Amino acid sequence: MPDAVPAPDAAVQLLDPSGTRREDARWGALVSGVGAEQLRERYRDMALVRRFDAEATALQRQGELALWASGTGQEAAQVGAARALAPQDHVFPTYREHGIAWVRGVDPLQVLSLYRGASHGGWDPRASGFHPYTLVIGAQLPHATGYAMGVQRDGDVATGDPARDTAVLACFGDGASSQGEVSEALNWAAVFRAPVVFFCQNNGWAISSPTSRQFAAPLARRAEGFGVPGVQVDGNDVLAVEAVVREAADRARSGGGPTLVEALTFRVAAHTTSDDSSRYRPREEDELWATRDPLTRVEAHLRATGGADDAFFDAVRAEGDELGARVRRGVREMADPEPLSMFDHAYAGDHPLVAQERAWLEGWIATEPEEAR
Amino acid sequence: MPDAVPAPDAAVQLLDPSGTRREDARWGALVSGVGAEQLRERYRDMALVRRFDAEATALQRQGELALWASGTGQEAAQVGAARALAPQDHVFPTYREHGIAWVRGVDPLQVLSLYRGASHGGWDPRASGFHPYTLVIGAQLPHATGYAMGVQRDGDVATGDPARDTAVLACFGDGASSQGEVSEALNWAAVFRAPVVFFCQNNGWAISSPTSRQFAAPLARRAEGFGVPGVQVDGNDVLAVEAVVREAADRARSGGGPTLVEALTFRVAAHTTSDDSSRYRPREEDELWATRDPLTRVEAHLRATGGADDAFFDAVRAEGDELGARVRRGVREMADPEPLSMFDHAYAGDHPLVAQERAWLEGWIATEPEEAR
Amino acid sequence: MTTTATRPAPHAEATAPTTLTLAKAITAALHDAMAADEKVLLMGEDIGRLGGVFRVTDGLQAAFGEDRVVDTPLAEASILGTAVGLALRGYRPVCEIQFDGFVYPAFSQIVSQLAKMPARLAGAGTVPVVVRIPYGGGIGAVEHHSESPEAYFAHTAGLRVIAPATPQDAYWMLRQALTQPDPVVVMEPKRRYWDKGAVTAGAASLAEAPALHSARVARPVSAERAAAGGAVTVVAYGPTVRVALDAAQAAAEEGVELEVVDLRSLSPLDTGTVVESAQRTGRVVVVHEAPVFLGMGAEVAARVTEAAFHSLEAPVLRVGGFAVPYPAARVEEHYLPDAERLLDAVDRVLAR
Amino acid sequence: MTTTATRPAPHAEATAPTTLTLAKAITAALHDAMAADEKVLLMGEDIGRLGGVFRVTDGLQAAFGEDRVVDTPLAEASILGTAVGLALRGYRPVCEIQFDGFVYPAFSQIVSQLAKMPARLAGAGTVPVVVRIPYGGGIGAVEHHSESPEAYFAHTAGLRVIAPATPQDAYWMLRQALTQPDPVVVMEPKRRYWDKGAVTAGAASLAEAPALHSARVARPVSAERAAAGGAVTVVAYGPTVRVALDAAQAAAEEGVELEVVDLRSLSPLDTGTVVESAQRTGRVVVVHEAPVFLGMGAEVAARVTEAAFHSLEAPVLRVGGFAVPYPAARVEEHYLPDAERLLDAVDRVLAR
Ligand SMILES: Cc1ncc(C[n+]2csc(CCOP(=O)(O)OP(=O)(O)O)c2C)c(N)n1
Ligand SMILES: Cc1ncc(C[n+]2csc(CCOP(=O)(O)OP(=O)(O)O)c2C)c(N)n1
Ligand SMILES: [Mg+2]
Ligand SMILES: [Mg+2]
Repeated sequence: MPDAVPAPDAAVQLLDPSGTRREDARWGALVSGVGAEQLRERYRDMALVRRFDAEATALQRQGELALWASGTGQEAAQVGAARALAPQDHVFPTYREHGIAWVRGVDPLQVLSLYRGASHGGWDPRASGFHPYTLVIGAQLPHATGYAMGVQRDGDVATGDPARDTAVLACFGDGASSQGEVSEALNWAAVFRAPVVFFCQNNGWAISSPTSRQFAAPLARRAEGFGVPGVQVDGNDVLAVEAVVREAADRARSGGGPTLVEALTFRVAAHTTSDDSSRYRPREEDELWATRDPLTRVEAHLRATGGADDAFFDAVRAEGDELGARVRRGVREMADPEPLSMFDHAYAGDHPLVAQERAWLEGWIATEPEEAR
Repeated sequence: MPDAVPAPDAAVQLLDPSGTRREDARWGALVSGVGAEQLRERYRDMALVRRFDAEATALQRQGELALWASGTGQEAAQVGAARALAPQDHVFPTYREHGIAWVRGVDPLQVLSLYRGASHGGWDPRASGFHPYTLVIGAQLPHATGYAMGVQRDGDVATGDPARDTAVLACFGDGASSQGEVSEALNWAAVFRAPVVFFCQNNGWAISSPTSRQFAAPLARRAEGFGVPGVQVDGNDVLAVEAVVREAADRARSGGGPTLVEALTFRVAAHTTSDDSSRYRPREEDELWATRDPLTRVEAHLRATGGADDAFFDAVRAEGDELGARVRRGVREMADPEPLSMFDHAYAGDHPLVAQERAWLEGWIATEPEEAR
Repeated sequence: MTTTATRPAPHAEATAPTTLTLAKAITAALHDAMAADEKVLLMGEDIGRLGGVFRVTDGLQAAFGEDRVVDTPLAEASILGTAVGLALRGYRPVCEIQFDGFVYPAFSQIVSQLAKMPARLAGAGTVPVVVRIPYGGGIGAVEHHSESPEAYFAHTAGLRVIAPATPQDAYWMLRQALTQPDPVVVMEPKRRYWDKGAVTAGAASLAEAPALHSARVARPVSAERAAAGGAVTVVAYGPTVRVALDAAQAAAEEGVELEVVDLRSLSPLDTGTVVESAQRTGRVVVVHEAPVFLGMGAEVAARVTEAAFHSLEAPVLRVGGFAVPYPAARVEEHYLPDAERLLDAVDRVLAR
Repeated sequence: MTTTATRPAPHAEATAPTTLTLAKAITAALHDAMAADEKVLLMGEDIGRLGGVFRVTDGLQAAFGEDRVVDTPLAEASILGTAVGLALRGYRPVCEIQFDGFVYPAFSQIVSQLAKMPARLAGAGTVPVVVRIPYGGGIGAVEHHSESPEAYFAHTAGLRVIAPATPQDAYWMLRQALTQPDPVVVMEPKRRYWDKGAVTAGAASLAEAPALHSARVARPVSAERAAAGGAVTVVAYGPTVRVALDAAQAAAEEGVELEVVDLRSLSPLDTGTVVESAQRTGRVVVVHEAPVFLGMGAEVAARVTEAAFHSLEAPVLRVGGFAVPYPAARVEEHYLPDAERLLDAVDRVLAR
């Protein structure tokens, strides 16, 4: 049986865990535009996203959120992928894509409203190109492929206009790869040459199940079996991820069809705040991955190359604290939805039964004794 | 895009369309026990199955069957695969596996009762190891994998006892490969190393859709992407199919896990008697495949090598006529099921509502005016 | 998708009534909707070159090209899933499910995605996907080709579910469905595909069409006749409307008047029309092919009884399929409710 | 599967009543069934090392080994599909679906394979698969974790559907399900997982257990009290049994007696127990969390009305979820029927 979880260094890597930039003619060229300034931006994204994540975890512990699915450890994969996209590109995320949401400009409070139990999402994908979080594992992949088929029909592929040609990023996890819909979506995209980048964050675990329970061969090879190029990338290397996703997105936009990118990364926290990873995950694994942190290596690189100094890192930290405070305040002040809002968007058109039930609840709330509300 | 439908000669082939036996150290050894006598048996199987199929088609035209899904052209794939199995092995078929049913000893009339609309199958898989025809595309593949997991739990793998070690043959079509459940089943079998032979009869078409609409890379490569060995075989070469399936079944039985065998063959008739393939299939394709007939090459080989003479072929033809007559008579005499039988097996245990509805229908039938019945 | 679809000439929709089969009325509706709205596209297995196993999409790929009439891979989950994605991109996909029994692989996409996406988007988008399902029995088919899964969809919040029974309704309702902002499941009574009827087509005719979600009194009973007693309301939809009308004719010969209500829409349900009829006749029988247990009849019975309790002379009776998997075709006539069985329930509700 | 599972020592099943949560009663039932029948095995996501997200299978992998408590790949269709295959090989798989909203990928396997396989086999085999689904709302969860899909299964011929409401019933009914020759869907009221109750376990206790498909009068009203008028039958199951009992207590303080019937089994339905109660009280309210439209309440209302029409003083009323996707948790209390809403319906049925 081939090794399904190779060490990330065997995959495409441009910045090793010590922060040393590796020479790589093919992949390096794709991020030639990422100099010190751009690397600082990516560091800042990752640091803020991590700070946001820590705040969300704290808010959950304080009872302000119903649940939190931490993305800590996956910042490079998410920020790298998001930075490879063009404004007109679209993303179909799982429930853990906080870093991509951040780069696409989705209000963090909107993400938290979902985990607070105050909404099912509700941000506008038409504004951000970032679609709703999907909680049913794998279900968003056919959406991504279908969306990409729409892009093809709109003629927004292979025009050569970089502001027009459009790629779709389809996010999923290692666990999700076992769902039939994921294979189906990959296959459809191959058959129709749809402009999709299948982006798997293989973080080693699906709740308590290690990847050995999900597949017996690397996902990159699975892609090839469907006629789709597959690439394994060090998911904790923001530069490498950006390079690999950029190539894939370029291929999609220019009419070359889908690609699968498998980013090897690690879910540092438990699955969610409801989970306890000590029940199933060996400590050594946490320790090993601590040495592969996605932020540390960028910091080391920036410091070593003079790309950033204490002042920069202090500023980012301060900005993070500000973000944390804003998020904390925002969640604490977040109004509960109006009860009647549950009827608002079930149907866009008229629906007599919904109208009748809405009227009933409206009356009920109005007449209910105060304390029952 | 790789060629998804290669010519069968590029695949494993032991008997070419002209009937010439090809030297092949690896695959030939697996059918070293198939001498003239055995080849005559296989010819006879194929000829009788084809005769049966023609009779069924005629019976459908005469209104005796509701529908018929012809297997003509796929006899070598089916007989070859079935001949590679041991008595204790199990088969999970589609709705077109008449040749395998035949070799496993399922009463042909039972198969026809399904297509007559007189049953949903009803043969005993415990006797034949041949499970019910499955009409929902792909749904039988997880059954096969699950069954194989049961075989593992029974300890009937890798004991070294040829009468005990058990393989499961999971049949599907090229169209079925697009169903998520098919990928799931392949993946599960890989993860659990279950003793399954995934046997795809790629007959070029899924109703009106050519294989180019189902996949962008050969299925054998798809298998490898799941960590499963994949082999393409000339599906119209009964010897090659037997060899390839034998190797795969041996691997399964000895604990080596699953294999995918893609048999390249051709659906000579329309999809079913309800279909009209002239609406979508170029005539040239029919003509090309007529030159690759699975029976012709065995007959040519047997004649050329002195393995059989006119007397043999006449005898088989006579036997076929007899089978045809038996089948025709059997179908014409086939009693309709008792109306109340619809209640018999819905539940194995007691069910008050079913009992009540059964009693109602019993009374209704008894009191209904004669002509309404 | 480099091939440009042949765009049909600007299409003057027909308006004079023509006689069409129910299947061809759907073809016409799809054709006219595609001509009127370039965002409409069709997806399904064998719908292109073959024109679908019932030939409902016959000629449409030739007219509108392969990008708008898409022969898909054999995977229902993805037919629905990609349709959701296409809808999010601004398209109006019409998905054909080949037979009722093959919709279940797509069930998760329908129930958890299509039906819930609008609530998830909370106004920031819609998913106006239409799902066409040829359904019901009586065509002598093999397993999975004769089922009536409408209750699964009608119970699912977020979907609209309709079931036309006549060629005219098939045309109108499908065209109306294709202007809805919400997902619509169309239950097509496959054994009525070959029934013929007058169809007024074209945009102008839509102005005459009743509202999508209204029921229709397919055979009325006069107020006097109802007041005189001995009349019964029969509620049917899809394939059983014909059964109800046949029964009504037979009953009339015996002096019993049946007011036949064709529901047309299963969700939302036009309770008003049924209740109004029930209040006049005092007796109701519902008939459908799906198993009675938790079938549409349960909802009709519960809702009508709640609204018209004091007008009812007898409990609402239900006639339908049994609590067993759809049987082999050779006995399906004993499974399916026919006019005789419906009349038996009419007798019971009249206490005759 | 070369590892041999640690076989637990021959197991003397406990018989003395103990206090258990509903979740732990299920654990005990699974444990005892696995000890009693080596063909029983468990399959699901995260059920092994983790013991399931609700810890229902906690300790069972340690006790019975990885071959009998199988952490599966993340694919519900295959959990059910392989279970069908295992059942055909003579095993008794118990499939855990992690949350209600994740059962739909398996819907085709459940509806077209599990439910229909026995009819297809026509006696030549059975598929005794048990499907456990933690269901219902009220736990403050995110989307898809609070749904009530029981009507889909109850409408499906070929399945048995049960919904225990108490720890004792959870134990008994699961053990009984594990001796059934037919597939059984177990709807587990997840927000009652932590409710405690006395449980008599062990093989001997099963002799005392009521029949699997019988309803239970959870709170009776005396014949005299019922005859005096002003009593109402409340039909509940799963999570709403507690709601009904709370309402009954509140009503009693106002002089209204509620006879609470806990259905326990949704299919087949013990109509007799409900009808008998309805005949005594003349008034019935059904309460469940699923949307009212085509929910279990519709069947109960239709069936009870048919059987007890002339005993009913008022139409059967239904209290349940609305015709919208399950809302965000912060407003779920307004979606879920509570004692107040139930009492409002009680008032209406009493015309108060
Ligand atoms: C269809 C479905 N089944 C089960 C679940 C429960 N569940 C939520 S997350 C998860 C694991 C997902 O693992 P993976 O795809 O690797 O993503 P990760 O959580 O690691 O980001 C499971 C089983 C679900 N959400 N949807
Ligand atoms: C889930 C499902 N969808 C659609 C169908 C209708 N259908 C029956 S056979 C068939 C084509 C199958 O093609 P393939 O798998 O290549 O098998 P073949 O008929 O060529 O033997 C289709 C679409 C079905 N039976 N089940
Ligand atoms: Mg993961
Ligand atoms: Mg085929």
